[in-house]
Amino acid sequence: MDAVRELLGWLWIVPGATFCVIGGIGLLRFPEFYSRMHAAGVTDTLGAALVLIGLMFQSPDWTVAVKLALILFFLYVTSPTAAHALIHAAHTTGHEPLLADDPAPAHEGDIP
Amino acid sequence: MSGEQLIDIVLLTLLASTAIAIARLRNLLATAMLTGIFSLLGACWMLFLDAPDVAFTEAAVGAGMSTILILATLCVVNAEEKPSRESPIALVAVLLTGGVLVYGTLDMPSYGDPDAPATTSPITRIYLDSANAPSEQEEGHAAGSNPGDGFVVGIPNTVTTVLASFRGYDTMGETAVIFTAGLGVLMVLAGARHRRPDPSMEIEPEPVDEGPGK
Amino acid sequence: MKGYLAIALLGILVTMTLALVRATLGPSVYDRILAVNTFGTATVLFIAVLGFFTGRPDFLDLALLYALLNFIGTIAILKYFKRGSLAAGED
Amino acid sequence: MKNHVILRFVTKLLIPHILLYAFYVQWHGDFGPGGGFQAGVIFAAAIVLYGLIFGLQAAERAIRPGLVQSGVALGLLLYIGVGIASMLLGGEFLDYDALGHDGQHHGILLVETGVFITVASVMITVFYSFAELIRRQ
Repeated sequence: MDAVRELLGWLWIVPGATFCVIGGIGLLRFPEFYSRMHAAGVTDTLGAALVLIGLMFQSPDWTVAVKLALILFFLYVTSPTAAHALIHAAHTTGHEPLLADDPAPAHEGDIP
Repeated sequence: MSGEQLIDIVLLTLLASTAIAIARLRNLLATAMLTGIFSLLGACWMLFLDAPDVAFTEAAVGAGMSTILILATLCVVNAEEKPSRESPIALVAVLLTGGVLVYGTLDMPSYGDPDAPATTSPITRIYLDSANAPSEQEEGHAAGSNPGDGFVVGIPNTVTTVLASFRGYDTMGETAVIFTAGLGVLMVLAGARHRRPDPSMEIEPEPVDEGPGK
Repeated sequence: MKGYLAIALLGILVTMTLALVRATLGPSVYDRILAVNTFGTATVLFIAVLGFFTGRPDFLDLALLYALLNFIGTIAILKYFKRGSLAAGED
Repeated sequence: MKNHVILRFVTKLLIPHILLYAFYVQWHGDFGPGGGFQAGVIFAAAIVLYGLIFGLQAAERAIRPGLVQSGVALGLLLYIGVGIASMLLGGEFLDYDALGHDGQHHGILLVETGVFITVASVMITVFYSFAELIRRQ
């Protein structure tokens, strides 16, 4: 049983953490706000879901699994809503996406 | 265990760099957001030190209220920090105070030290024993008749027991502090609301537009 | 002991670091809000994994609290930025 | 944000859960992390979220400003009242054993309720005062 749990941990939690890191890298490296939203979405949805479902397999009893399911549910309700409100606000206040034939803004070039 | 030490070091480094970023940024809205991040990191670190009750307070206040209150303050004041003159005396004073504080920590027992006064003191045993259910102890002792010897509360969370029962006076004082702070904010903001030509120190008893709650 | 949990903790810490850098650099306020949001999600995951790492799953209460409350800060900042005020007049 | 359908829907979904969670923290503080202070702040956060999305007037209709202003004092009075009650019942001030069978448990719950009322009221009052001040500027 413990071996199965460990295997499920490696199969779910580690990929979840990897997706979190990928989202973080995208958040830092992408050129402008709208493309960074895509990267943040990876952490918020795929990374969180994989880690939390992986933890459900490790839970010692059902109350812990229910709490994890609740956390996943509320994350899945709130973070897309926050992202939606954010992108709506950015769009309506005239924050323009950076297109391919636009010149890259100067302050974006020197991000490490 | 070195893995735990690594996490500890990373968390502390993140805390320190967030603090430096907060001090360096001039845009106060960005500062408000970084303060939120600082609170999140602080909660993680307190949790890592096995203090879930403290982390819980930090989480509730940091995520729920402090960002809102900082933003509300920014609505009232200017959202851009004025460039301030940096004086060398201030730097010396800060470094000196920090040095003295760090020197003070050298006398403290190290984290998790089994010989620390907090672990060896007999009062710790009393606090921890009080968590046992009354039924388990009732044969041995007349429950609660003799505080300090077999004093039982029967609540599993010792922190709650200490806060509300053993240190009930302290918690009452803290509640009074919150009460006073709330009263003070009410008076200051109500005074600012009815701004007068001569800023007299008299205090508005109550905003006129609200009767007592029904 | 549990290698995958330690790896997950370190991965989430790396994510937090990257989000912190983005929140510090900006450049626009929306980038900062996005970074704070991602940081909040990473914190929820960190606390959840830490609870299993230290064998105390009651830490999950804290993760649940953050999952519920992180939303409020984002909405407040957006509202402040869009209207220049929190005054909830809406008229 | 009043006309923002998604935000309004999600807020209506979240607020009952936040309130329920506040009471969970309040009554479960004996067994896990949490207590009156944290529960009060979480309760206030739910009201603040309501005020942010639906407007100050709606929040003030739901929770009257006069009610929370009296709550600021009521919580502290409840705390002190438990102490005085234990004195009247023959113990010392805040000696919960005087409150009868399982007095420690009941005393702690009452005291935590007092802390909850004060903290939640103070937080909501401060939010109302700020919002009112900003609106009149």
